[in-house]
Amino acid sequence: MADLNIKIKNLELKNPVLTASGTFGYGEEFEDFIDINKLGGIIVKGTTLEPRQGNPYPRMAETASGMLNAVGLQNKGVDVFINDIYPKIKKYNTNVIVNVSGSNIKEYVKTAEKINHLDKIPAIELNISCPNVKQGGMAFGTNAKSAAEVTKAVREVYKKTLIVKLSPNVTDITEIAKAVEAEGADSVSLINTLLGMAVDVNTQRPLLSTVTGGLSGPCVKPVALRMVWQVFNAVKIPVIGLGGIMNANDAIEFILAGATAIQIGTANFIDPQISIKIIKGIEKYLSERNISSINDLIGGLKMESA
Amino acid sequence: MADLNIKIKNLELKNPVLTASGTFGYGEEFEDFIDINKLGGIIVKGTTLEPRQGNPYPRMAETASGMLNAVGLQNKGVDVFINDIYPKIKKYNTNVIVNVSGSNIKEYVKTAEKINHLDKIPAIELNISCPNVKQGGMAFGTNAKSAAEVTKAVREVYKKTLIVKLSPNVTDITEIAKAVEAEGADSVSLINTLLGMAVDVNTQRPLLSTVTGGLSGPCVKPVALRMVWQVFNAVKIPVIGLGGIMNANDAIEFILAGATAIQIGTANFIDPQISIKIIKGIEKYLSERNISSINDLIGGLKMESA
Amino acid sequence: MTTKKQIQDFIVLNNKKINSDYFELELKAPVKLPEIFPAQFIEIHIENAKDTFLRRPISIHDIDYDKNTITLLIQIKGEGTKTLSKIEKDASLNIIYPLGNSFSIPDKKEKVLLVGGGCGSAPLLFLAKYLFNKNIIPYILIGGKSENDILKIENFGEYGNVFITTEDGSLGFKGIVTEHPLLKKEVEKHNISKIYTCGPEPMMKAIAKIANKNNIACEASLENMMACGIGACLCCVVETTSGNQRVCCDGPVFDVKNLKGWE
Amino acid sequence: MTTKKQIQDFIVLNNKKINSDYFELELKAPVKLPEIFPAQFIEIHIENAKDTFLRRPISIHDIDYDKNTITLLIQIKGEGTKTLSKIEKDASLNIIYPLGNSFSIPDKKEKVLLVGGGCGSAPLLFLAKYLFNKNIIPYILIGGKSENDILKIENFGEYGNVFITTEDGSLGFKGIVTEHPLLKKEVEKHNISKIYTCGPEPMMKAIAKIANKNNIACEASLENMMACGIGACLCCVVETTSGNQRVCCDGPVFDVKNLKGWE
Ligand SMILES: Cc1cc2nc3c(=O)[nH]c(=O)nc-3n(C[C@H](O)[C@H](O)[C@H](O)COP(=O)(O)OP(=O)(O)OC[C@H]3O[C@@H](n4cnc5c(N)ncnc54)[C@H](O)[C@@H]3O)c2cc1C
Ligand SMILES: Cc1cc2nc3c(=O)[nH]c(=O)nc-3n(C[C@H](O)[C@H](O)[C@H](O)COP(=O)(O)OP(=O)(O)OC[C@H]3O[C@@H](n4cnc5c(N)ncnc54)[C@H](O)[C@@H]3O)c2cc1C
Ligand SMILES: Cc1cc2nc3c(=O)[nH]c(=O)nc-3n(C[C@H](O)[C@H](O)[C@H](O)COP(=O)(O)O)c2cc1C
Ligand SMILES: Cc1cc2nc3c(=O)[nH]c(=O)nc-3n(C[C@H](O)[C@H](O)[C@H](O)COP(=O)(O)O)c2cc1C
Ligand code: FES
Ligand code: FES
Repeated sequence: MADLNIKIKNLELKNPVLTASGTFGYGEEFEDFIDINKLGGIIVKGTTLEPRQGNPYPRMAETASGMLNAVGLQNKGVDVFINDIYPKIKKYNTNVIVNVSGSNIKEYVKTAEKINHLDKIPAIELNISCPNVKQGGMAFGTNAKSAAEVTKAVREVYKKTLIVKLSPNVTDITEIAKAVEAEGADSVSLINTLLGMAVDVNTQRPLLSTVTGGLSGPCVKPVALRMVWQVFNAVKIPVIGLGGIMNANDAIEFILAGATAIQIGTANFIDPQISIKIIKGIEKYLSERNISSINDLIGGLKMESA
Repeated sequence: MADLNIKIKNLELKNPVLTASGTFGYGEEFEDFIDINKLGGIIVKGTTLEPRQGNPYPRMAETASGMLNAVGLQNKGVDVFINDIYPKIKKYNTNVIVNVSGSNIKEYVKTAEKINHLDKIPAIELNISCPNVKQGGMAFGTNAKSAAEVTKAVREVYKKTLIVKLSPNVTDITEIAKAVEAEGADSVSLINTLLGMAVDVNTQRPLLSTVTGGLSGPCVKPVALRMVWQVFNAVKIPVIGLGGIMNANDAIEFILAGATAIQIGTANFIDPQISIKIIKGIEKYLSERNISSINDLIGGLKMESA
Repeated sequence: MTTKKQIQDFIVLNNKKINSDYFELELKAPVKLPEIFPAQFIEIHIENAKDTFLRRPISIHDIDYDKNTITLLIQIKGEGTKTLSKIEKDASLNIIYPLGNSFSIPDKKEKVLLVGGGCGSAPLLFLAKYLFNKNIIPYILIGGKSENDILKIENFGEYGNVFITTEDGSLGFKGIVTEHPLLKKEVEKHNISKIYTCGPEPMMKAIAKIANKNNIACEASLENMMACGIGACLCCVVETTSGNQRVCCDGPVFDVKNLKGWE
Repeated sequence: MTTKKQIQDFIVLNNKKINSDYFELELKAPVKLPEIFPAQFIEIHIENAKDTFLRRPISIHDIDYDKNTITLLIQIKGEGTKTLSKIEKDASLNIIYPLGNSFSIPDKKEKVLLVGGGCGSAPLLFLAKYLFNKNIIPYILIGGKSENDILKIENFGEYGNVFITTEDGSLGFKGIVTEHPLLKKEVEKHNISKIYTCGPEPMMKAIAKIANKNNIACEASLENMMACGIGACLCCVVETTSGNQRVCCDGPVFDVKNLKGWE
């Protein structure tokens, strides 16, 4: 059987399949459907220093092969996470990674610092790309300088594996990737959602309370894949790819384009068992081609003409 | 019956429905299916100073609710356009608009200058957003300074209505829109295609000869709509909206978000009669709501909460 | 409810057209059904329906433990429900179930009123039957725009005392539910100790207002745009006195006293 | 061909499974069919097929002017063709037709050879019939991986002299078409003045090589990724001696001498 183990700095994954922040709750919501321990890891909902109520309803609209969300980082804050949620989920025999967000650098740093003390959290994913909050979030991720600043500040306090999650809403994503790499990010994950909008022609109102929201699902896959390939060719740290992955073939496209690991987001809503199916599908793909390790596939896109 | 007439600077359209460059040939290809004269206008394929062969095959890949293309501005050059094509299409009793592209400012200017002399071409659309050419194209459209420069240079020689077509592959599209407005653009059209990519997992090769290509179709609509709304709120000149419009409701979403006119692109491939159907659909929408003129709908998105 | 959630392919046993807008699907479960409670719902995956990317939430309208089937009562709204309305016998449908909490069941001596409209009848008929089986005979007030929206009246009739309103007067009392004399007579006389409601939000809010004014307990089963249906995405929230709560798993049933803007 | 292109809903008269990979659709036109020529194709809109956004180009395999029907021979490749394979009688299919140029028709005294593989048989059977009706009896060489890919041999037999190759030897000569003795015997002896080919590109290229070497005219019907099918998008180009040309309207048939990389 093919070897699916990969490593991202000190983070060891039994397979390259993670679940994306905001789409998998705290894992518990999926316990009825799959064995969480079989995943490479789970990335829990965006966590901030203080509790947040998120945006008003309506927060979701369906689009062609995708959806818009305007959840806006609703979460109970890092302290509740540490005291109430962490004790319940630290039992998982897989990597539990916390997605960290903030309105300013101080908030990012304080939150990361608190999580740094949690034994069973081997990594954080710095969310500098949330399009659904007024302050911070995407503002950090669409500017190389501020992306570098927040990464640098968090790097000083956070000692374990630091993943920075990039926004696709930029002219040149390689510039941002290189900036956070230079400040000590161990890995970059991409993409977060594309900023989009939808209108109800009957009411003549926006379908989201916030007018614009984050677009995800298969509709964004071509853009995500392109960015993963660009970033893979621009940085030395491992790239984690996501955006519209619905099946094993999609995952393999990302791995061929340069992703060391991949995340499953919106697909979890369509099929709560999809993450496990994708692990099996990747295994099958490798076996059928006698590829002994997933590592041999990463960035393996053949570029010479046929 | 509702009044569908709109005006963009000196350009008068009998209705707000145009066909998008590169998706409607020179109109002739659709003559078997519709009466071209019923359209608000047609925008012909990207035209350059010299003839271009475009990119190698394969140039197209299907994606979820969309497609990638890597045509790369294949065209016979502006002189052949003027001598061979223009005489055939100037008969149309509608606005024939030429989409102009170039590798450098000089080429844009020379091409625009030549087209300025054509009586029956009331406007050009400056394509500073083609993702499928190595030089020029999108490079101009992803930077406010160069977008301004090329607009300024063309404005000096081009006396009729000047539309500038913007690229969505940018951090802040309002910045580019404002820059070209400041240099005398009479209108902006958006969006051109999003840069995307697709991989064949069987051959492990990119599906396009150029690796990356332009994404279009309903998958991009949420992004396009958001950008139209942002630009509408940022500039005073009329905005022309496009990106994934497949039916009249989609068109109305763009108009509500601020588009004075809209363009039909990829939808022409699915249904060569769609442009006419959309005109009828808009008419019906207005009639049913007793809206006497399309102008009353432009930017009419209701923002107060219900 | 702490019933384990399942994902399974159900088989279509019957697809019955009620009228041009509504139809009923009877689906056979592949395994023994767990106990299901009124207001719980399922998430259906509708394959090959245009523009239908996400699953669709539909209430459980009836359940037959002997036949091992559930029945759904569905209104055709868009592409998803239109495609479902054409599904043929023996086709299979992928379903996640059972989801959500349920109406609370009163004790025997209480007099309760069910108020519904349109496809709000779906969970209410299940509730009426459930109450009836517990020897509680509810008042049932069903409203709609016209006759077409008044569904399964005979069935409701088996389980309680039915009152009907239509806006166009084509059936029953002419007007909207809140204008029906029953509300005046029974509610305001405090004969009713609890109201259950499901239907369009403005209707439910109006009912809640009457209940609050008369100090009657009131539970509403809400709808919302749902992406996951299992509590993971936080898309489907409603504002409550204890913050934003998820309609899909903290609801769909809420005590209206806890809903902000429902005072 | 300057036949006016049309867009219409055709009705499925018959959907016949040939084997696990191939099926045949007979479609009735809503208006009198115009004259259609071998190698012309249609663009089908496949509704409600997963991941099938664009139309699908399919060659016209047969035409019956009396019944006013066209027949398609289709190989199941992905979601689009899979969905088509399940389409039921009386369903309607939206179709743009007729598209593309056609094979050139030789004069009576010529001896011609048709070489096809897999669904390349689709336009070739139409061509064979067309030639037969003009009193030209072609040689026909059909190749495939195995028996399963050798389609409609009896029909081909009605119109010409049929030779078969399969890579696994399950039917006819064991090997690939270019190894078949017929090519040596007839082609290299210059008994054949023209070859028509349709099938996988490597096969067609190999045939073109043999034709070029022996100075025999050769026409190939190409495939390409198509978005519009009507010459508007420039997606489907092939490199020719006179620049990039569109397979959908300058082709699908090209003289192989004009194709770059086919020397
Ligand atoms: C808990 C719950 C129980 C429901 N029970 C029933 C029922 O028993 N019978 C019934 O007919 N309907 C029920 N609905 C409503 C039903 O889910 C929608 O009518 C259906 O999703 C519409 O899908 P569509 O593709 O036909 O229409 P679309 O074109 O997608 O939408 C039409 C309208 O339906 C609403 N809608 C669409 N998707 C959703 C969604 N995911 N969640 C909520 N609303 C949506 C929107 O307001 C939209 O404007 C229920 C909804 C919820 C949340
Ligand atoms: C002029 C022409 C005539 C054709 N005639 C026939 C015929 O008579 N019978 C037949 O079985 N097939 C024919 N084909 C091929 C047929 O179009 C494809 O097999 C079909 O589009 C696959 O669609 P799908 O959704 O099943 O598979 P997909 O999953 O979309 O694709 C499977 C493979 O088919 C090819 N393909 C997909 N879409 C297109 C497209 N738009 N154009 C060209 N290739 C594509 C790709 O290489 C892809 O890898 C013809 C193609 C062309 C261009
Ligand atoms: C409902 C929803 C909530 C999300 N919340 C977060 C979040 O809290 N933090 C974050 O970094 N990304 C969040 N995302 C983005 C996803 O993690 C992912 O980057 C994006 O959805 C693209 O992947 P997909 O197409 O596979 O869903 C959210 C996405 C969705 C759909
Ligand atoms: C095949 C193809 C060719 C195109 N060629 C051009 C072009 O020459 N010039 C241009 O400005 N845009 C070109 N475009 C972009 C379209 O005009 C349009 O901006 C884009 O497709 C988004 O709209 P849509 O989603 O409605 O197709 C092309 C698009 C396609 C699909
Ligand atoms: S729909 Fe996802 S939390 Fe309710
Ligand atoms: S498919 Fe569009 S030009 Fe051929």
